[in-house]
Amino acid sequence: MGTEKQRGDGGGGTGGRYAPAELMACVAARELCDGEVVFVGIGLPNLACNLARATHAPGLVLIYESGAIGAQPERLPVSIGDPSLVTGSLMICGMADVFQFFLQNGRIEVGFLGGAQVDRWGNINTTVIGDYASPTVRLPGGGGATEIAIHARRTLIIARLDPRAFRERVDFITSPGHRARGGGREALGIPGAGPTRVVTDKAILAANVETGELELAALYPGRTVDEVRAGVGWALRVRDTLEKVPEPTDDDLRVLREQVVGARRGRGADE
Amino acid sequence: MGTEKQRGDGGGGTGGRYAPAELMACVAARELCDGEVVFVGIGLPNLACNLARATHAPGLVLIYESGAIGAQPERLPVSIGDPSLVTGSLMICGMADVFQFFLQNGRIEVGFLGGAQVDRWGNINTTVIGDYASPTVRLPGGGGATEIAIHARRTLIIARLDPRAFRERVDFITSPGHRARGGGREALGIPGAGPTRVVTDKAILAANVETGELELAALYPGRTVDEVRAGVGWALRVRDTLEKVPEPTDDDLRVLREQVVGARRGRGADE
Amino acid sequence: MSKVVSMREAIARHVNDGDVLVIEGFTHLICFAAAHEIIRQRRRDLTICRLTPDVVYDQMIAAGCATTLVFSWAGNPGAGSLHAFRRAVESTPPTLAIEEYSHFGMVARFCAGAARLPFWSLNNYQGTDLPAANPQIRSVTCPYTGRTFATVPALNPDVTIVHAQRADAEGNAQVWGLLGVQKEAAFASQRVIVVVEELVDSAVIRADPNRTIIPGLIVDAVVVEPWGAHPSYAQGFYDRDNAFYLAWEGISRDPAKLEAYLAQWVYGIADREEYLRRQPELVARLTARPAMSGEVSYGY
Amino acid sequence: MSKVVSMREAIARHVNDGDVLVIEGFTHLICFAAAHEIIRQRRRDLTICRLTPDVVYDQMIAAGCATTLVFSWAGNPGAGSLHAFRRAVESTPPTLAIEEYSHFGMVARFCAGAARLPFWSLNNYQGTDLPAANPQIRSVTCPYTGRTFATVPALNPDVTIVHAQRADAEGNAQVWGLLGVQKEAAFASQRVIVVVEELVDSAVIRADPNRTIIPGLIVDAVVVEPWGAHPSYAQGFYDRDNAFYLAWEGISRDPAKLEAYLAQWVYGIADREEYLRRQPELVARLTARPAMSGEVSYGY
Repeated sequence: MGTEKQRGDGGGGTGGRYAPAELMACVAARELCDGEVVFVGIGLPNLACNLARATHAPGLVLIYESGAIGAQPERLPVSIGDPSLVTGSLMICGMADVFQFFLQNGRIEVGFLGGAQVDRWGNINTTVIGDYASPTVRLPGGGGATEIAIHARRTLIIARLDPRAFRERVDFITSPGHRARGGGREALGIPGAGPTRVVTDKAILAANVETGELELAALYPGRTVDEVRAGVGWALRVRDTLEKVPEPTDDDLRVLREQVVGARRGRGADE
Repeated sequence: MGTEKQRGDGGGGTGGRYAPAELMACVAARELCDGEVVFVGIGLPNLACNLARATHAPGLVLIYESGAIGAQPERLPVSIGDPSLVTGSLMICGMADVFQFFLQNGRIEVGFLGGAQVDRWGNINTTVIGDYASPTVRLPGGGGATEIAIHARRTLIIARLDPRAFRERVDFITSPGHRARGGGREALGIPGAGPTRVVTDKAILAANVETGELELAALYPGRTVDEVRAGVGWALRVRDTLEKVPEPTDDDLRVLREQVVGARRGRGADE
Repeated sequence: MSKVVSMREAIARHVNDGDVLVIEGFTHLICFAAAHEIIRQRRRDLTICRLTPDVVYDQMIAAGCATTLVFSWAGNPGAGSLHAFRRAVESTPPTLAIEEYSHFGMVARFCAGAARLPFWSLNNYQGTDLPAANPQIRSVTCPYTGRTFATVPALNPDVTIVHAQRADAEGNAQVWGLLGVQKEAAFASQRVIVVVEELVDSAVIRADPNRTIIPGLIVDAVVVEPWGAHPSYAQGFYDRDNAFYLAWEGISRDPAKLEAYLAQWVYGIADREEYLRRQPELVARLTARPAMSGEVSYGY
Repeated sequence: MSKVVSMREAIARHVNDGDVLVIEGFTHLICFAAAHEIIRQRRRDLTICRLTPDVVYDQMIAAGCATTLVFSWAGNPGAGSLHAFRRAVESTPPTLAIEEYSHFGMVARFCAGAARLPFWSLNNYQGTDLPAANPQIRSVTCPYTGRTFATVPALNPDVTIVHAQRADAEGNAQVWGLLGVQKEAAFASQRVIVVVEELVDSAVIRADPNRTIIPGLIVDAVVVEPWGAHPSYAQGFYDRDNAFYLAWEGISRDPAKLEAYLAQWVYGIADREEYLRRQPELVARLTARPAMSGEVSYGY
């Protein structure tokens, strides 16, 4: 997910002070606590993690499934295996260690997930649109998203609201949510807590602690419940009291643009 | 097994030109072919492997269970994890790789085994004399000898003849031979061919290709069948035609003493 | 004894029609030079396996080398889709068979292959549709807890091609930076081709044995091919060509453009040396700036 | 934030009576300094686990710290027996309980522990008496071939002590030379103490990240203890003290001599610094001669 693309589609925010993607990055960054161990993906998660590291969470430990532990990328990585994730990292290990000794071992506190389809229980589909054997659209597939959804102590979903994306049911469960194929997480013996929060372009959805159903938990400045409902393909429950989502501060935006996005000293695509 | 000790016990060879241990090392060295991958133990196996490498088998690949691959020790290692096995080796890997990717993978062509007790089927006991729960003598135990006996494509046993060592039955099977607990190697699904040859201080025993029973296959210069039978605790079969074991050449002995044993530039015990 | 041969010779000798082939390297050290030679030699009916098929397998699929793909994530990392792959699996009937896992599942398959165990156990796949889509994902019961765990079958390729920064003539290969599953894939394989940026004396390898990830004793051929991983990268040698990865979106989307690409950059040239000679700007644009590791002592 | 504490503090805080304790290191990097402090602080009822108990556990057994030993080879490497161990298991009734595996079995137990799987599968133990001697060695059936394979249970220690050549203040630890099962033991453990020859700036670690085997995020305490592994060794720092290993045969054979040894070299001194001060010849006799690795570049 190139950042240009999000910058390009014009500020949805007040007075176009920021682009939707920038707002999403700022909101997602606030979901991370200092010192946490985060499994980072490319695109918005990478922006959010590096923004958090540059602001309120300097002790955030960034782990990439490619095997870079404690990465300090000096440019915005275009891929999850970018050389800038290696140079100056704390440790490089093989992927057998990443998945067995870090992820399955329970050392990852936060995992980021995106997806073409998300259902009301937080199940995610990144595999296929339509039938698996004869797909309408073949998506890339799970990659590490299946095991991240199962083993990260909690996951954050980042996706733009769209009824084609937020659906009653997903075509294929790539990453299990709170009620997946065969039942709930505990019954299935899934260690992680699953998707606790969903950061969208208009609001934050959160899982109901009892039922696991995604509910509207917070509105972004200037957004309405109806706007959000219009982007969700099921009868979205709305919490009695909605959290307030503060606007990105000028500081957040400056750091995001200058230190995180602007940091890119990459070659090839980056020049 | 320190080499002084074997030197000390006076030449059993013709005119005391060499010590029994030196003869055993020379005979064992001849059992190794150039280019083979050998799992090396400390003591006589180490002498034999380094003698072979210095004479007819320069391409011998020495692997130590400690994780040193392609070692070229510049001194006689006192332990299997001696630092001289690391410096100048081709590869150092963790022990999980040694046992899974090298040994269980079937990459080891020859393994050396010794033991307090060896039975007529080549089963070896390095665990305990007497009852396991209340032992008369507690031996060190298997170490890597169990998996070497199972996975090395063939093994060589090195031991001095003594009816208390070569017995009808061993007190405990640490390393399976040709008929172990529960049957033959094939029936048990054991990949390696097992102990094909036993290098002793007076003769070479070899496993019968059909039965797997150890038989007298070769006599050392000046030794008699009766001498050998006196050192074995079962009715030892003697092959109709015995192989000839040539005396160690002066060259072999010079290399062994000067380049292999004499190579030790170790500190601590070695000064 | 030296195992150094040309790429042409290595592929001709060790890669056969119908083989199960692995060209590994997670983003890092993906041996495009080998893939291009396989395409030039028109290998057919290959089962190609990689965690991320990447542009390298999209090209082999487009060239008609493969009948089956074993994988876990089939996108163009950071740039879009693999359109040759998508056309093949989205057509009815599909012209490419697939066997799909997650990254962890593929890694576990290589671990089992390298350890010569027929299966590997992992705590994974609960609640997903993957086991239904792939019957090779099965389960075992733990003899201590009674809990069930997922299993994947060992992957033991006929031939694995590993790109490394350097090796000696016998194939003792050293890699730094991202390691992916290169070591596991090599140990799992019947035959191994090591392709290196730099051929070094054994003394260089022996000076730092902890950097060796593949021992010569499992290697069948060594190919010296500088820039052989372009457009992927080699840490310490050259950067990833992100411009090319982004351009692939447009090239692969249009079958005619893709054909033209293969005609010009694969069929139309003799080897990697010509590939480089024809785009001299690569070296200027992508050569790595130094960032030294420092030394340690192996003395005693 | 720095995790650097004294050995006294690290042991007082993280090693409790009754713990399952691991001090690993295969011949290389065995942390005698930690064992001596545990003896000084008179820990009791420990279950001590190591592939090779070595002199380090023979001393702890003699000092009465342990009730159970989990191991795979209990000799004095290259020198003879561990007589405190032998007296304990040869006496009737034994005064030390044992749980015995082979090296591969112990390694597999640490792998399972590090991967947080309750078991690990291996092709081993057929035809031996080990499964009869140790009911924890069990089996599973492969869901692809129907063949049965041996299993061992995960080993997840309460605390693991790893000696490394160097680490930063957060515990990102680098080791070269023999690696043993240090990484697996650390990842398997609830608590981890890293003891180093040298405390370095994070910049040194970050300059060569492929050398890091233990990440700070799993480390609870960092102790800076030069020569802390003597009489074992630290590649690049000091040689193995084979004279002491040979001498241990005589010391451990005679309970009175062993008592005297502990009185003088463990109870009789405050810490490793005094241990070194009292035998100044060690440094002259065992300091390593340099043998440099050479450098690589991590640039792009």
